Amino acid sequence: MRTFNNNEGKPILMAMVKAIQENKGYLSEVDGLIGDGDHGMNMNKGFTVFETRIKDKDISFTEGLDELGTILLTEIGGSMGPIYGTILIDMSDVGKTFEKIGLKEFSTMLAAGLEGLTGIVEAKVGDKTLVDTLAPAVDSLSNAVAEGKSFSVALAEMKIAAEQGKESTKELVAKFGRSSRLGERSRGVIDAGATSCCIILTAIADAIDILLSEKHELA
Amino acid sequence: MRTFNNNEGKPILMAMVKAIQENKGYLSEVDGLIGDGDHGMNMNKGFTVFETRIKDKDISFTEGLDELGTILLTEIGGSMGPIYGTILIDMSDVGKTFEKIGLKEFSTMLAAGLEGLTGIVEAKVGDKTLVDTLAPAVDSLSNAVAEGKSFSVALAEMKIAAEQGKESTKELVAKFGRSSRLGERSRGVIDAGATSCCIILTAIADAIDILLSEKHELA
Amino acid sequence: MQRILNDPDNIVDEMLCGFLKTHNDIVEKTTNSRVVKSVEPVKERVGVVTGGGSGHKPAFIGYVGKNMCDAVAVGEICSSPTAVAFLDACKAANGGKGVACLYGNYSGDNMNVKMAVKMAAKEGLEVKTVVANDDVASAPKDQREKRRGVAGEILMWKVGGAKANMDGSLDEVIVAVQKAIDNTRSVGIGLTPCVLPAVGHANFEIEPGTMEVGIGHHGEPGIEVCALETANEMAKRMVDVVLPDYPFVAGDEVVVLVSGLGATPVMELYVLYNEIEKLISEKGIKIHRSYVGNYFTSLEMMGATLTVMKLDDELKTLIDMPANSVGLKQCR
Amino acid sequence: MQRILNDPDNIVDEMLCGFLKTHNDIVEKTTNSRVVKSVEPVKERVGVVTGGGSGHKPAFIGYVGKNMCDAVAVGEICSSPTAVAFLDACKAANGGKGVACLYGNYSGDNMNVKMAVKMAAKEGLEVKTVVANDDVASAPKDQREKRRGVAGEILMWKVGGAKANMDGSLDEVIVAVQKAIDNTRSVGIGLTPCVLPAVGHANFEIEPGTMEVGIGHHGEPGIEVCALETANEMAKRMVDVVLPDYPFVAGDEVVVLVSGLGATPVMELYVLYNEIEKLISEKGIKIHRSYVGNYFTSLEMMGATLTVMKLDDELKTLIDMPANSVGLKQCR
Ligand SMILES: Nc1ncnc2c1ncn2[C@@H]1O[C@H](COP(=O)(O)OP(=O)(O)O)[C@@H](O)[C@H]1O
Ligand SMILES: Nc1ncnc2c1ncn2[C@@H]1O[C@H](COP(=O)(O)OP(=O)(O)O)[C@@H](O)[C@H]1O
Ligand SMILES: [Mg+2]
Ligand SMILES: [Mg+2]
Ligand SMILES: [Mg+2]
Ligand SMILES: [Mg+2]
Repeated sequence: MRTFNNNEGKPILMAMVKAIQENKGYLSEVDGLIGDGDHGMNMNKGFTVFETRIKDKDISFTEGLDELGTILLTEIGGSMGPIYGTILIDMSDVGKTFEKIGLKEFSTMLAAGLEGLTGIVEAKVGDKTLVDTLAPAVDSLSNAVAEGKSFSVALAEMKIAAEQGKESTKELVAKFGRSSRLGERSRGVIDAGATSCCIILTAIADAIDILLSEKHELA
Repeated sequence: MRTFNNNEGKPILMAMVKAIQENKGYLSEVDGLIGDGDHGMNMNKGFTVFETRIKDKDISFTEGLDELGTILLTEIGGSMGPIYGTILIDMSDVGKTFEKIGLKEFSTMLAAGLEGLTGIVEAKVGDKTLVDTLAPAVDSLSNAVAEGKSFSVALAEMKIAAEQGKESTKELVAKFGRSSRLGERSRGVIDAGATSCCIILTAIADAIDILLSEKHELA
Repeated sequence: MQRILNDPDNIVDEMLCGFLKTHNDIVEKTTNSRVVKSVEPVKERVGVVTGGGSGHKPAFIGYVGKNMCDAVAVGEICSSPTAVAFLDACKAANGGKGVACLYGNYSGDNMNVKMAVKMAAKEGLEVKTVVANDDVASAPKDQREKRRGVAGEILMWKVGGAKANMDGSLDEVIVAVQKAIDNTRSVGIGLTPCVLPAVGHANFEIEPGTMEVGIGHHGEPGIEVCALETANEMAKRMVDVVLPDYPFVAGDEVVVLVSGLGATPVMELYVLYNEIEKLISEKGIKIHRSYVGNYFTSLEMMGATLTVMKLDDELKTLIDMPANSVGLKQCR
Repeated sequence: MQRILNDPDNIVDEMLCGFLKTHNDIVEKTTNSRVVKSVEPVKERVGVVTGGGSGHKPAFIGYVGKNMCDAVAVGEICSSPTAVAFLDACKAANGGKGVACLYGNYSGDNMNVKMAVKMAAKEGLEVKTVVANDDVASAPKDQREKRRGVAGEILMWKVGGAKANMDGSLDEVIVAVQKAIDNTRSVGIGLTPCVLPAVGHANFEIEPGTMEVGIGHHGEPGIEVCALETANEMAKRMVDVVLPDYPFVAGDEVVVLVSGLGATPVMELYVLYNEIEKLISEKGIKIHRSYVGNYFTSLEMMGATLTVMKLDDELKTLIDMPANSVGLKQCR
């Protein structure tokens, strides 16, 4: 199939939660090198609250994105609250009218998330933040749309773009956030936010892929 | 000779200072095991102030004892101020009329020091304090007087008595001072005050002995 | 980790409960569990608000009280409060004349405050902000807008609280506070790192025998790592960073604040201040008032910060006004 | 040693200089460089004096001020002040109605105070003493006269200063203070040792993962060494030591003081107090007032002490009276 039903998208949300929970320690470790070492903790806290809230609920993909974003924004705070809160809520805002989500819809949603983010942070590609992961992922999706690729292929390419974007932060000097105070000392390690963003996008892509192939089998 | 001239006794004072300075670290170490680790420091501070004050001064043995005692009492404080201050000042009070100091005079002086001390502390022999060094030293001297021993022999015996007294504190449980809070945990190490007292008495004995033999050679 | 903790995830909530129980003569809770307000009745005047991550006791919550801040938003350890907490703090402090939100320059706080200001505007509440950037070490002078806020924030709150209590308008409060922070410079020296309870190990190192000059309140490094110095040498180094940056010059009257980072014995802060006072006075600068103590800490870090603020007549009046918060009490 | 020091032998003098410069609105020097007095003019009333070793900031010097102690004798680190210093402090506080010297039960202090009292008597100055022995862990109840004085001393000074300022006679001050300390019990838990600057290394160990229950303010060990507990377990342990000893029972009104030992983040003290408050309240004991903070420290030790004092009407009035010292400020 080339789409999945928005109201059957809960597995994607659960996969996002699981990915963050599994990488809690790793993300804090990465943040510890040039930040304050709490990124995994901050993310895990928000995602776990979300898990508890939706566990026994019937919830669509976009409803879930809104709920998760709102939890991050209103209950977690820090830098991640506004950043991921804005991305997720804006993805949901654009996507909530979609009954079925295909490549084009998903591409629009993620682009809206990135656009929302640029409304609250000044970071651009190359500033060693999660923008370095998110922006190439968005580009990769819209290219795929333009080139008429399948949703599955587009997701696979998006994962590669996100991964490359994340890896690119290693050689960069941080321009925003705590690690920006380190100047040259921030070079040589990947950025924590870029890493969590890559983990989340990968989890989303893999979970969508499963939904698409399940539909396919049934079809 | 069987006596030395009180007003030629400055070398004894200098020997006391040197002994404390050389054992500063050791005394703090001993105090560190069951006290607060500052005994060598406290003693060294007072004795070094004394050294500076008398360095270029013509001073008798008993004047020096009074000066040192007064410095400890009025400038150092702690436990050592009143304890050694009282011992030294009371030794001086009894001794300051003596022109020549022989065994009998010295014995009287040290006994006065011990008596003064018992006026301000309740500790008895066996309570793991410097009384365990001082009391046997005083006894040894008065026995020597009774038995008509020479000053030199008496001093040698006093050193042994002081040393044994100090060593006896090892098996005791502290009854006064900081280490008394440890109860049974204070057993197995020697007492800091008993150690400094032994060091001081030994230095005094050795220095007197030199004075006596110098006199002898000259005589 | 030799620490007094239950579940590290609940530490902020438990701390808040304990704080509210102890200081119920000064602060009280609000409907938002991460917002605390002064027990002083809200008057028809400008409200003064701050907020920030936890772990800096007595900051931030300890600077709520009479003639200081009216309400505070409380974040996780080393993490900005939420936008909603900032918003609710503004509402709690609202006496109908607008609210001044005075906070430190960190990206989380910047984003959350910005959102809170927008949300407040939607609800018809005018919130204006001043962001503290007193930490000289964190960026060159020509990029002062990038500098962190550190212990200078305390003087900023003191000025803001006093000005609001003299019935300054929102603009007057903002202008006075902006002047206060523009007149303020700080620098920190870190001697040991700190451990976030939920992390369990230090995530940066300060080699024994070295010190980190220009350290931030979360352990962010600064100008340089150098060999551990004597108190007098540290004093000179700090004074030499702070004075020329403003610059403070002969004839100036200043407030000096020396804060410990948490675990340095307070005795040593006085030793440090003793030399700082000498060096500043020697320059012909008059110290009008000084504060020495643990005013802005980073959990159990060792080290200290120096903050100097230049006074004019207005700031002097505001700084000298009595205040009664947990962290800063000026009686009578 | 990651500390802020010059010559460790001068640390007390330098600290005193810095302290006097900072707090010249509260304290001033005297002719004895180891005696500091309140700037409040000496009135025709009972003088209140204390003294002790340094390294316990804000104790002892931080408790001199309005309605607190009138003068203080300052010792070396962990070492009693001299008899002469105690004497001079008594003289500085003398307003012609006698002096109350309120100190802690340590052998050095006992000897020096005893001598000072005699010297004062010779000069025609009547000095009476109360010695604090609130530390439950330091001796069994039937040997209460052997117990150390710890953070309970702060409440004793508060009561003494207030009573003297209500024009109590020397005997009335002594009776009120003795009642205060008789009504007070404390216990401490140590989590890390401290290093005397002149010694340069810790002279006792607390194994990580263990804690020392009943620790003294110089690291003197106490009841037992046990495995590190959660904050709630520590609270229970402390309450279970302190409450039965007096005993404090349902219906009692008390003051509770939780003090850090120096390096424990203050946040954690509130977490601890949060549970202590719960346990005490559950027993039907009413907490009239509480203090949480670094009130009586041991250099950079980690850990905390709990102090509980039973109130009657007189003590309540005295404890509630405003005070203005560096370590304890009760405004208005
Ligand atoms: N101003 C900013 N713009 C863009 N990204 C930012 C900014 N500030 C922080 N980040 C991102 O946030 C990440 C750190 O997140 P986290 O550790 O949770 O927050 P904090 O820095 O408050 O401890 C950084 O790795 C970076 O990707
Ligand atoms: N009450 C006392 N009676 C007799 N001796 C005492 C008493 N208190 C302390 N001492 C002696 O003092 C010694 C410790 O001295 P020192 O370390 O200088 O003082 P402090 O205990 O104040 O640190 C002990 O080893 C003991 O011999
Ligand atoms: Mg972080
Ligand atoms: Mg000692
Ligand atoms: Mg953080
Ligand atoms: Mg000592």
